[in-house]
Amino acid sequence: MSLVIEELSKSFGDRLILSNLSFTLKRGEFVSIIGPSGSGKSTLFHVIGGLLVPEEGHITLNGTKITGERGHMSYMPQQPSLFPWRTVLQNATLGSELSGAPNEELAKQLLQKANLGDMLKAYPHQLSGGMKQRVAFIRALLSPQSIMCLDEPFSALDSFTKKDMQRWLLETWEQYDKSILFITHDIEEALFLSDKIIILSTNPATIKEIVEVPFSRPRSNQLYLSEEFLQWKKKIVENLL
Amino acid sequence: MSLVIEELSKSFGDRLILSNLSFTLKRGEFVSIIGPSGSGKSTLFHVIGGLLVPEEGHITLNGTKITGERGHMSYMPQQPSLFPWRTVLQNATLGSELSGAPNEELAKQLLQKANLGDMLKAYPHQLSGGMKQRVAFIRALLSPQSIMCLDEPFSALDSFTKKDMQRWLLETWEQYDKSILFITHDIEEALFLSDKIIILSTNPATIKEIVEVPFSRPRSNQLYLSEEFLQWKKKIVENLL
Amino acid sequence: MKMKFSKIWRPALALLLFLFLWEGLTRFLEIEPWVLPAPSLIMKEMIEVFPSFTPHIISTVKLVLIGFTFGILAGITTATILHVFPKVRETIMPFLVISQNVPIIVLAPLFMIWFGMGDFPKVLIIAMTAFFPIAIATLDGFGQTDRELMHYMKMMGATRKQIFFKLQLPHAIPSIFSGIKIAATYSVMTGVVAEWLGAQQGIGVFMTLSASSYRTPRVFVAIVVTIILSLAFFGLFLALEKLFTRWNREGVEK
Amino acid sequence: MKMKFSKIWRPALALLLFLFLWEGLTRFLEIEPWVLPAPSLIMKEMIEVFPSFTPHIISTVKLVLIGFTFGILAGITTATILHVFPKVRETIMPFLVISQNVPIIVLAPLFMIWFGMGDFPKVLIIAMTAFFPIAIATLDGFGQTDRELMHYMKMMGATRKQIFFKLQLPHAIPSIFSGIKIAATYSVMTGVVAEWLGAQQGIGVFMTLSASSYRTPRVFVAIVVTIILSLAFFGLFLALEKLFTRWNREGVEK
Amino acid sequence: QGEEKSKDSEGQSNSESQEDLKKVQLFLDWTPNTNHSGIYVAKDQGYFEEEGLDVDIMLPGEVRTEQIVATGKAEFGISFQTQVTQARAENIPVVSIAAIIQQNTGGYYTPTDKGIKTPKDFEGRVYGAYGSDLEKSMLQAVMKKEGGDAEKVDMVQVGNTDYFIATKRDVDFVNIFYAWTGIEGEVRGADMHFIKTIDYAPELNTYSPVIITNEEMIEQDPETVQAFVTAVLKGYEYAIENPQKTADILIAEEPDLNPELVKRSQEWLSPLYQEDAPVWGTQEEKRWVDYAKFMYDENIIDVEVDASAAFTNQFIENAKK
Ligand SMILES: Nc1ncnc2c1ncn2[C@@H]1O[C@H](COP(=O)(O)OP(=O)(O)OP(=O)(O)O)[C@@H](O)[C@H]1O
Ligand SMILES: Nc1ncnc2c1ncn2[C@@H]1O[C@H](COP(=O)(O)OP(=O)(O)OP(=O)(O)O)[C@@H](O)[C@H]1O
Ligand SMILES: [Mg+2]
Ligand SMILES: [Mg+2]
Repeated sequence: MSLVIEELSKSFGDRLILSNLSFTLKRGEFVSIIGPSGSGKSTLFHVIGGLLVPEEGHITLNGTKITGERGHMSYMPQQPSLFPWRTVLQNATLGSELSGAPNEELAKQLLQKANLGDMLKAYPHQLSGGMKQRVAFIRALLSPQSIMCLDEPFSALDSFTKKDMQRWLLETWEQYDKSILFITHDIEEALFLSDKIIILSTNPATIKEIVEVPFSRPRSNQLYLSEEFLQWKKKIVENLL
Repeated sequence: MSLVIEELSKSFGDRLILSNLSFTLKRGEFVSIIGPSGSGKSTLFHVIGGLLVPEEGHITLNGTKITGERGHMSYMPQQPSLFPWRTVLQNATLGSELSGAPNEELAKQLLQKANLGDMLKAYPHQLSGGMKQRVAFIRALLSPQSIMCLDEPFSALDSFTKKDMQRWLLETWEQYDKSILFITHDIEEALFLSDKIIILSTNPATIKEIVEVPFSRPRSNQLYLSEEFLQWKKKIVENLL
Repeated sequence: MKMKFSKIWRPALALLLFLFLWEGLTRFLEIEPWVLPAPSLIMKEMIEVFPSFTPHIISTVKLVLIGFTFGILAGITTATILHVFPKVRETIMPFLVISQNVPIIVLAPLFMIWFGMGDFPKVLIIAMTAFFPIAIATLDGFGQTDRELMHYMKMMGATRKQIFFKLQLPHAIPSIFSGIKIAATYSVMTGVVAEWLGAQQGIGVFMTLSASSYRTPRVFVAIVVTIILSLAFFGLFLALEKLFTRWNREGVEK
Repeated sequence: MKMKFSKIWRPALALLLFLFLWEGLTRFLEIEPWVLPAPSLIMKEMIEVFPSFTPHIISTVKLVLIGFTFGILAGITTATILHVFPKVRETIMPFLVISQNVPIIVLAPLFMIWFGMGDFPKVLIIAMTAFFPIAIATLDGFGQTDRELMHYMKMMGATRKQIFFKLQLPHAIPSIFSGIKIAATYSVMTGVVAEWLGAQQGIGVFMTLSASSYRTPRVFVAIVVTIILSLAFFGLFLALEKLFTRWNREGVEK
Repeated sequence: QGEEKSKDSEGQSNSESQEDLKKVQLFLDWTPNTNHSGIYVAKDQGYFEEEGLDVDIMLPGEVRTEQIVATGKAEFGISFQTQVTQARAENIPVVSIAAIIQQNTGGYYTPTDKGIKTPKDFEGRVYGAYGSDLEKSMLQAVMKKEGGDAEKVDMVQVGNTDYFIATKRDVDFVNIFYAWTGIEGEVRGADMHFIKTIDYAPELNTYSPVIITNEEMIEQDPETVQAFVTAVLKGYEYAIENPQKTADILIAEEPDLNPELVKRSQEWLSPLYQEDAPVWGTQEEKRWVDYAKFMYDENIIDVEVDASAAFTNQFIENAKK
């Protein structure tokens, strides 16, 4: 189960957005992607997911080329993209429905855990911004694919809810042996969660650096306060500049 | 120029969302609101902005009751809510257009500053998430009202872009003598920017505490590293729990 | 119930006023009944002919129901096919427009020559006129699917069928109903007109018979019944639309 | 230009095939020209009558253009008024449906009494038939405005006028065009039919005259011209729609 | 072919249908009126049944009866000499097998207060046409006698509208059949003036209406045609004898017609069915020839029609044997 990205390039019209990106997501790995706003992170996801076809380069999953193929990953888009005519519960099960195996019970449990137990029958327009994001997150969690692409999944959440969700994501990741690609703007979040951080430049996006995160798992909240953590954070901030 | 909120309550159906909220936004003040996801922050904005009518309580602007009246504040919604058939530039000037005085030159300048100079003629669907947010932010900045309500304006931005925008918001705020209500999930951001932080509880939202931020202005980036800052941050985190 | 009443009284009042004015005008200007009969006269005539008129009504209603059902099915199906196969759309679209532009009156003899004298050609005509607005509106509805939702579906590897049934179809529902409402308005009248092309029973037959023996009040009875049926039809689909787009109104409106 | 061609060749080919089949069938089955004339015969007839037919065409086109313009204006205006004043909507809606259900053939004599024999009653009929699909589709378009955008406008204190012109109207444009396309399809035919109710010139007049002297090929010439005009009309509004919703296609499609 | 037909018309057959009866369809020219009385009588009195026929009477709507009959979709139809001539000129193989009325009762109808007394007064007026190439020539023929010029008449198509309403405003005069519309005017007490066509243009004295069938029927199935004509002939003879009862039959068969109109129209029309003809339905070749010539001369038809093929008296003659 490994995803190999090789020398990927993608333009919109004349504008080159992604330039010659290569990296690997190994089985069970948790890789974060950070980079300036507008650099091309979401576009990278769209290429990996097969929504866009790259001008150059390949994507290989377990040795098979899947460039331009869809459906190999579970996906959480940057905008929640909930279906307005579906209830919260129906939205949460949509991803698994597409693969033919919706599990309503599990969905209810997860929604309960995400403090959305009262809202199972509510429609998206009755939710707060953070609530929508949580539903979209659960929808991605429930999708059966073993690779997950999460595009800023927690940007609309307060720090406590975010912590909950992070913990929970890690649990799911370990329990179901998933591999995760994770876009975030929050460097601490990236450091806390991932095995590897890919730092993108902008205009066009190239890989500036791939940082291997050395912290052992499981990671506790104490990590945030450790000197090493701050050191790494500084390093990444410098790298981003 | 002072906005007084008195004993505001608002329910959706049977669910009480806002319960008995009272606070004041003085002229030239910068007040942040933090609280759990789904607590009712955006709803509070909707009530203040007149979109929703509270079951109880009043909103007073400079001594005049404006409960349920619209148009007294400039507003940046939590979702960018750009108009898909308008270009970036046309979207940016929309707020000022509604008040009859669009200033295209100024809009162009601000967009340039926000790294959107190339995208003036692009349509929203060609923008990245963070770019959309910046356009919505500029739209709010350009609206002439002297009170600004910003609902998580920087949640989709990377730390550098965010810093830029914050600096810039402060400049505008000082220069044009605006008063700002600012929803955020980022405690550091709230501390760094505001004069006062209102901490909301949830289910229903009541005011847990109003924290007066003691830091003098102008504030430099060094502040983040100061012991005092960390102390205050801790205090707020505890308060939120 | 109370809400229902509050919705009804306004048009009811307007209708009453309208009838009142009409009655007054015909009396005041002493308009001959064979030019424009007064509502009271139409009413009287209606009560009188009702027993013998009923079978005509039933016959037309049956025709319209069958034809319209086929029209809806054909409209949505065609739109679906044209949507799913853009090349077919390009190829067929002009023919669709053409099909709507051969005047019924001209088609009628050909239809009768091809399909004989039974209900079939009439049902076909009703279905054909209903089908087009539904197809166009549905097609436009399919074309306006939310971009972000579409991206999600594609990224998740949804099949075309899934994209269609889970996204495009529900998203197009308001448009579909828009088309159906337009078509429903015409369908009863089309039925009546279709009966002119050779029928033994129906509102259209009743109307021609009355017209050619210069019984204007009876012609108006037929018109009134046509209108009532059309309103009922329109109302039916309005109610169905409300039912199908309930999610849009749930919760507190802002 | 190349793209244009790639869009055209498919229906053109289909049309050719269709004509070919038709020609073949009429020859093979030896169908009499008065039952179904062969395309070649229609073509021949067309060339022959063209000089004398042209004034009829011009007359109809003029009628349709005027009537349709009024229809669009009336449709959008009505939808706007009904949208802005929900109470008026409740009151008027049944009357709109009614107005679409009085068969033209029945209205005709009344129209003639009220408005005389000039162009006015014909223009009115074209406008009336065009107006309804446009009004319904537009109204539905207004009703589907994006909730978030609406909230923004309201929060910013936008006036009803601003909300209408800056949000609801542009948002309804695809729906408006949906209605216009439906109406455009019928408008030429309606014009032709309207001419039956009192005209000295026009495709409708030409058609009845030809039909009554059993010159089926000429009737088909009239039909073909009606169809070509309708297609041109439909195409015109399709192009306008593309123009008005250009933003939707800018940039790279996913 | 007749077998196929009977299948087509299944489901709309009358209740009295019996297995051994041959089903045929008759297409009317217009809505049922007193022109059709003999047919309704034949149906009501069982004359058709006696001849082994089960006749479905169909309303034509906007369909051209001649084409329907010519294609064999219906065996019989009601038409007019003018139409039959024109149809045959276009190679539509219909044949007139009986004349319903010997005379053309048509003419021009105008409100008295319009001041139109004779065809000459048509000049400068507006004529409400029903939509046929013929109308101008007919006008010319009628006006010619007094030296009028049809070019000076404004023609406006009014189609199938209510003529009384049409003449209320812009239209000054229209063309009608007196037996129905004229009588309606009498019933209403409308103040109208009628100018009978054949008073001014005897060459326009066509058989209107006539009963038609197609050439193939006559060739392949003359028995059915004969049976039909025989029954219809009995029907019209009854109608000539019993105007009152005939009116009652028609009213009973088509209850949506205005009874008073039917009664008075029947009264007026009954004597005209046969007039001086030896047998009801007989047609003279000379009138067919003359009229075909008139149409050809007026450029209404492009070919000379063989008038003798357009009608036949053979079935009427056989019926009387
Ligand atoms: N239109 C509505 N109908 C019913 N309930 C609503 C509606 N809008 C919001 N709510 C409810 O009100 C509560 C507060 O929502 P609100 O959007 O104000 O939260 P918030 O504090 O802004 O959260 P977040 O930080 O996630 O944006 C939520 O529980 C939400 O479900
Ligand atoms: N459909 C499109 N057409 C043209 N340009 C596009 C399109 N989609 C994205 N872009 C451009 O591609 C660039 C990268 O966009 P992308 O959404 O990948 O950024 P991102 O890294 O996800 O940013 P953010 O953090 O703000 O979400 C942007 O400059 C954007 O304007
Ligand atoms: Mg992005
Ligand atoms: Mg919110």
